[in-house]
Amino acid sequence: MTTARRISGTTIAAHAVLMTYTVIALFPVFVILINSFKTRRAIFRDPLGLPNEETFSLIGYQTVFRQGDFVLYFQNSMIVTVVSLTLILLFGAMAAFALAEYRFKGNTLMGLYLALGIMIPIRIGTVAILEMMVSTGLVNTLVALILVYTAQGLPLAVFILSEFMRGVSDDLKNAGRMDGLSEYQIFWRLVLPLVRPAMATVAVFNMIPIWNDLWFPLILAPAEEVKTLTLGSQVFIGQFVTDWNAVLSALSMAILPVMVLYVIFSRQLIRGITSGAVK
Amino acid sequence: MPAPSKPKTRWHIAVFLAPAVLVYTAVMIYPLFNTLRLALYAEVDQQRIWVGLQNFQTLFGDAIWSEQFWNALGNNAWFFLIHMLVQNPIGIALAALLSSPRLRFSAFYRSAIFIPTILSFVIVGFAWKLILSPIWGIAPGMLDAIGLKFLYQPWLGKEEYALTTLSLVSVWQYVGIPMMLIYAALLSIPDEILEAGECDGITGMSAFWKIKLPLILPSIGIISVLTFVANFNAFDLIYAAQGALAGPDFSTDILGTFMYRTFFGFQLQLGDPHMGSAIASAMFGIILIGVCTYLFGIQRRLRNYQF
Amino acid sequence: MTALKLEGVNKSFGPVHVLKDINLTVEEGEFVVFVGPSGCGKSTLLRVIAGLEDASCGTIAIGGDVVNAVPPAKRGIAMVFQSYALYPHLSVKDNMGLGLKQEGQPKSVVQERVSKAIKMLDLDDYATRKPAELSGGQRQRVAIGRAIVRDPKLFLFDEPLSNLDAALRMNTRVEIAELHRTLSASMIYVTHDQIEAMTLADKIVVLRDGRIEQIGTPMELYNNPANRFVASFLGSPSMNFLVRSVPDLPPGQTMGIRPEHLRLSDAGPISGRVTHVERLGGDTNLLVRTPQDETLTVRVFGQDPSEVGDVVHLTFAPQQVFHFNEAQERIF
Amino acid sequence: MTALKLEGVNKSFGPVHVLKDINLTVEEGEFVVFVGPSGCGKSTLLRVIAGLEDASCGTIAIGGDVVNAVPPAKRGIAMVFQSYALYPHLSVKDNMGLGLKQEGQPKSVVQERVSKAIKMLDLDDYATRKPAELSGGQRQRVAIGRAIVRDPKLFLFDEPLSNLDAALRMNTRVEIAELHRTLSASMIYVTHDQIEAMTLADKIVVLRDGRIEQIGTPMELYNNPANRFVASFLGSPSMNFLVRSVPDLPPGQTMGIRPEHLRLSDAGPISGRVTHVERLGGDTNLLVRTPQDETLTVRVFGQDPSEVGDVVHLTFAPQQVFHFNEAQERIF
Amino acid sequence: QQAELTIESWRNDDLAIWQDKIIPAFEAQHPDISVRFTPSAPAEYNAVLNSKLDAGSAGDIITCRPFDASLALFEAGRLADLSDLEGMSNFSDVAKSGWSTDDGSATYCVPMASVIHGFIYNKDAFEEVGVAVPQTEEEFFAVLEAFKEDGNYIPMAMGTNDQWEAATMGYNNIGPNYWKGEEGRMALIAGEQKLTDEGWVAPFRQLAKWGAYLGDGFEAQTYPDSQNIFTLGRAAIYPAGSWEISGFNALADFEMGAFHPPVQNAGDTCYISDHTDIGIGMNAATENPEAAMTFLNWVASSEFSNIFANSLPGFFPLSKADVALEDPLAQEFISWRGKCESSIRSTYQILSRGTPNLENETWNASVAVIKGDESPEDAAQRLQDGLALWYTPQQ
Ligand SMILES: Nc1ncnc2c1ncn2[C@@H]1O[C@H](COP(=O)(O)OP(=O)(O)OP(=O)(O)O)[C@@H](O)[C@H]1O
Ligand SMILES: Nc1ncnc2c1ncn2[C@@H]1O[C@H](COP(=O)(O)OP(=O)(O)OP(=O)(O)O)[C@@H](O)[C@H]1O
Ligand SMILES: [Mg+2]
Ligand SMILES: [Mg+2]
Repeated sequence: MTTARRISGTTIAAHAVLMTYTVIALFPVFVILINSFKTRRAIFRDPLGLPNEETFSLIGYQTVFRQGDFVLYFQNSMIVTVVSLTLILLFGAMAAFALAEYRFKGNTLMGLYLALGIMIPIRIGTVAILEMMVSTGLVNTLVALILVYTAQGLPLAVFILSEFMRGVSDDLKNAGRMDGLSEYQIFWRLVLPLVRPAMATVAVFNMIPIWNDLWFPLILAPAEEVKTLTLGSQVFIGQFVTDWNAVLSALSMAILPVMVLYVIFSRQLIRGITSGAVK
Repeated sequence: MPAPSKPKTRWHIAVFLAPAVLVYTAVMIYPLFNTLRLALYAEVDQQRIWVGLQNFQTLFGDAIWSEQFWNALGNNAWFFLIHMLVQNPIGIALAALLSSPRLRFSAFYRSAIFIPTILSFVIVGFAWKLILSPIWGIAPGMLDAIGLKFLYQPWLGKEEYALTTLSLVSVWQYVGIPMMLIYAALLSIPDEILEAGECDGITGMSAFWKIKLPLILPSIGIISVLTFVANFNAFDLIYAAQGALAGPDFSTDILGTFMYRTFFGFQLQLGDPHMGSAIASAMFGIILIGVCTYLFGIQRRLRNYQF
Repeated sequence: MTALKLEGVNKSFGPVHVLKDINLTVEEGEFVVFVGPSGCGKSTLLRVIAGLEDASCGTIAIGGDVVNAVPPAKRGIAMVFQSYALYPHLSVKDNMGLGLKQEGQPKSVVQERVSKAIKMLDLDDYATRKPAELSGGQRQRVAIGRAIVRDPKLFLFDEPLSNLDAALRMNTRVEIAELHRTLSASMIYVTHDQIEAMTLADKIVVLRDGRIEQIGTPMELYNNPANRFVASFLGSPSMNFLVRSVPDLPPGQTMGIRPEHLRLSDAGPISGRVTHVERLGGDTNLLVRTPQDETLTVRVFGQDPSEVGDVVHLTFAPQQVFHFNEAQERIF
Repeated sequence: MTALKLEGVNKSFGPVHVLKDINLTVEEGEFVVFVGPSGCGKSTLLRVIAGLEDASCGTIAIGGDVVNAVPPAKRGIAMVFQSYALYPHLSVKDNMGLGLKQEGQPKSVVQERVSKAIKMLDLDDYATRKPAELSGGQRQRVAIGRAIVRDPKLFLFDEPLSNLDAALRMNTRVEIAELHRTLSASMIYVTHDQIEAMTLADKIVVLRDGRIEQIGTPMELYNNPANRFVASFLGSPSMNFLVRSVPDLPPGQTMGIRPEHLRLSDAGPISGRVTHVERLGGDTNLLVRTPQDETLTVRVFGQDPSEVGDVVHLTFAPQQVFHFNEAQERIF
Repeated sequence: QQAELTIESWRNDDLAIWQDKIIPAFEAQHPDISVRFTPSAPAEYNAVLNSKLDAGSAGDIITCRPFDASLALFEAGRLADLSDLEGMSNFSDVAKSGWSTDDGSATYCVPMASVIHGFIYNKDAFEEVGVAVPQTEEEFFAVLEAFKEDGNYIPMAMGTNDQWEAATMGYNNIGPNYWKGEEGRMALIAGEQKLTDEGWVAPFRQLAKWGAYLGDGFEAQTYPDSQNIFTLGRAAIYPAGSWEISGFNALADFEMGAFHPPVQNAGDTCYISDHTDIGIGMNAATENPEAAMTFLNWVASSEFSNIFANSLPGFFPLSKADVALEDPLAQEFISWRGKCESSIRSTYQILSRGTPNLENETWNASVAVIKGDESPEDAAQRLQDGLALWYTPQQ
């Protein structure tokens, strides 16, 4: 029957646009994936061709697993990413809570101070950081990486989380105080669960640069036992000769875990958005 | 007898702030400012000597340095402009489409469009170089298929196109972020306001222009300033695709690559932490000015609406 | 001419059948109020009329034309939302004018109609303010103004006063009544508040569970409720229903009597102990518990000296009593 | 013993002086209601009592002990918030039990007191639900339950009913009154709604601008307001104030008379034309405009046949009239 | 007691060779020393190494870039002076020049390998089109023209996207023939020649003609693209460095040959770039100086040269000891040492110490000339002006 709110035409158009963009977004990823299953010859002969009997090859994956301990690298990357994210979220949320909840002298100043970090590339502080890690004996430990990433992630985390925390009802926190919750418990048991969507946002923003970083693993933790996946994949990029099969395979495998993390966080994110918890 | 209640020391504030402030100060601020300090020194005969602002004088006064600096700054501005003009509008448009009610598969679209954002620069650089390469035929072939072969150019290799091309690749990679943020902002617009618009005859495009867009302006503002900061700190993509010399002929050189090259050295060029720090300080200044302009000039005009 | 005619309107959200066979006529210039418990479908019905939702079946005719396929803006209606739904980024003037501009009216016409509405609603001093800078009552008036300028055949109000505090609610209620008189437009008004319903309506529609229970003038419904539901829904404090405390009541029947129709006297057919006294200044509500363990509310005009614990006797006029059968239908 | 004693309490937020020299005593078991216009400092005062804000100066004694330096949870009070402030991620049971657990009560005690409160508030079926799955009224009861289980010396309510709809508000009001009787605890209750104030309070505190205007029982305030502000604030519809329409009124004076004290008669000192009639079933409000262009509300018990346009004459008993001087103080 | 040595290197490519061949051979002789080879990403090597040295976390053994990069480290006291190392006597002064102070008084890295420039070609393609290996510039362009006409092969596989190929495999590959190798290079350093002199402009003139024979869209063609094009058999000639040999051997399934840069006229002396490229030195702050010395002495030995040269054909040992090469292509390259005069890349010693950096500028200029964006004369003038800005002998 005829309807007053005719939407079918626009809906089709919307799907068409979104579909087109989705193809644009996924096409390069698709190119990488299919080529990781082909011989080098086939990659460059016909980069768009799907692997077939003739061109199918797992040589890249074989090389990756032969060359270096990829399970270990993977584990290192995972530890660094997850622990850094946890610390960023925890420390960031704590600081954001202090800034959002309490009025104290220097509140604004502290907020600005914590924001400075997003404006300077941390790379230039490399030597000082490395010196510090050397003197504390943290070089070639995952702790060094975790500390750097945590520091690097904090400014944005504090910025985003404090915005959200201002939105948590004062009454709720006061109800907690009446119930005898300490300020720490209010933070931990009331506020944190309520800003989960914001935490997910922060996690998504920080996860990617950490997972993909090459620089700090190279400088702070190049040893075999603490190599990250990205650094491990560098083995295949030589000065003159690059093993494209292996690079593509390693990188394809490196996409998976971030995808999984993203899916986990984005569910929180979207749930938060759609339940109206986000303003 | 009015008893003034004694002010309590609120230790918990310190406890809440301490971990973040300590880690951040020790691992970020201290090294950064320790390094920026180098901008005021120079190395002469293996000796570090205080030269005041002389490095800056060199950077802005010496033709060789200043030419590179302004070139990088100009490229950076263009890089930023493309993001503002392409990435953010596309992000907004996609978010607007995604937020239309009762749209099916929206979760799929959302995730798919976000995927490039989680890829590493190595992948992005490789994939796009492969696609755009004149040799392997993906882009020329596809243009050929729709009869537009004559439009094909070796984009990454031509001075006039390379920067724009890389900016667009970066847009492709990051469009998910404005999309997500705008999507959240759009969802928080109450249905009733849109329905009021519907009763007023404001539907479809005009609903977007007249109601939704003004209401998400604050979010757009935040995204713009985040884009600004990210763009003026950008480095990796250009470096991954064009190397530290940001070719062809420095046409893709931005402040990040210029700073990197100067600070850490490149090929036969030795690293000069002092000049490098001077460039980094200049970048810091530019970003600070941009952010302050936003905070004090623009943001106060963007009203945050309570629904 | 009828302003609105609904015939056999049904609405389902997926499996949930929300509106069930709604038939309703609103005459030109009539003020119709929808009341009913929360979730009974009042808002949904209003939105179907406005065109914000499509009816699953049935016809909707506004001013004689079937409008099922007409978009909201073209139906000649205007709607005032519970949350006001003002455009937060536009000034009062622009909030009111946006719909007209969208229609393509010339600037002068927009200007003129908006100023007229602003004057009518006494908003002159606020014309250039944004909604955030207005008080609740003023926002309310802007929302009404936005409806007025469109000069609709039919106004739709969805609980427009529920966000206002008591004092403001009273004032605005009177203003809306006056507006109705001035504009002599047809209005449909949804409310929870039965005082609003009683004071504003030419005709009240009582809904329950997506179905129309009764339609009539306020006094008809008050004095002649068709069933126990309607009887209990209108009147505050609400009607007393007695089963055990009344002698000679046939089994299965319930007797209903309004609190203000019970009178304290030295002796009477019903007696009980006062368990609670509400002194409102202008009148007094006594809660009385009968020996049969039923609670009655008695409303006394003025200030009554009764105290908790007093034993009281109650009389009533037989013609003020309602009787309901087991199916809760009114018998007499 | 006094439940609460405030002496010389002041509160400033930076330069804003919000509470000004508040002195107040609440007796054991008393139900005290704070009323006053929005922004007058009611919530702030409540929060100072609860310990959520520190008083700038003055002493607060609860149950005889000065508690200025005691944290909220140790003051022996419980607070119910306007927004209920339930913990969204905890079930009803856990919402109620959290405070007790926090105190370190053994599990069995927590269990027992929570079940008792759940039974008392009729929440048995919802004990394991989360707040989001409850209706407004149910949430309200959970919030009260959370207060009850702590067995406080003093309950604080900050507009606990303002988020409920009219019908629910009425029911819950009665429930709170009953609760007060059952628990015989002291309660302080903030409201905008003067019906709530009148029906619940043993003692009403009228605040204006951070200052106490008058303290007294509802009927004291209703019958003996200290000034025009208090007089107009209590009573619904509110008191009529006349200057020009009353013959022989000395200049500068205002006469106040409550709507229910005006009677329609064939002749009377005041006459006017009916401009609006509100028929509420149980009673009828007439708005009457005098030739001197003042509007009066007349409240008639029962259903009155007057129509808009009728000319009516009004009489009143002289002892029911209030007089106010230019400073708005009551003269007699 | 066991000493452990860590080697810093940019040679990711060699990881397997070090792990499987070189290190076991060393450890067999020195069971008390264990060695780890830890290469980092080539492009980041200088930055990473400098940071690590500054902070004190670098390995014991450091692979040395030639000339200024290592000289700076030595002057800053990061690299130990190895002048007195026994094994140093195995190297000629020319070989040591890459890692000695300007006055030659101190040497701080053991020369490890040099690379030779030239052209690798597809023998099958040459047969198919029926052309012979060019000896002179004229023949060289005739061959290119023949391939262009034939159309089945891209005449020459090179791109300008990564910039360095244009300078390294272009300018510095063909240049020595024009500036007469060491003679011209030393004259330039001494300030007796200028970059605008004919010998230095002529290579640009030749490069300017290359553009026409590179593949479509060579502007966006990367170095790996060029490698792939050639090894997939789509191109005929590849301007090369000898380091390509082992990679190409693995990838190409056609026969390859090599020729040195063609001379201007038949019979002219040929000059080749035989560039000292890899050295190896000792971190001055190492905790195991003895073990490190032991290792470096071994690197200076002929045993190492043999293993290294045969595992990595194309990286030619610099020691005086004779090394037998098995790879035919590598043999071809190294045979030029006998026929032609060797030289090193012109920009590497001394001339790239200031700003603007002559090496970087040469990359840029070579690309511009190949693309036709700049005339050879203008490019040369630009380089000369830049050099004169800071290099006193040229002022
Ligand atoms: N979009 C929808 N999808 C599914 N069910 C809906 C939708 N909108 C409303 N409903 C359901 O329809 C019923 C009627 O809702 P409606 O909003 O019309 O009630 P109402 O009478 O306006 O209630 P209230 O007085 O609380 O505003 C409710 O049970 C509600 O859950
Ligand atoms: N944290 C604060 N900082 C500054 N001013 C405040 C703060 N809290 C309240 N005020 C001010 O104190 C005054 C009293 O506020 P309060 O909330 O006590 O009013 P209220 O009587 O509860 O009003 P309402 O009836 O609207 O709830 C207001 O003018 C308010 O603006
Ligand atoms: Mg509704
Ligand atoms: Mg309040």
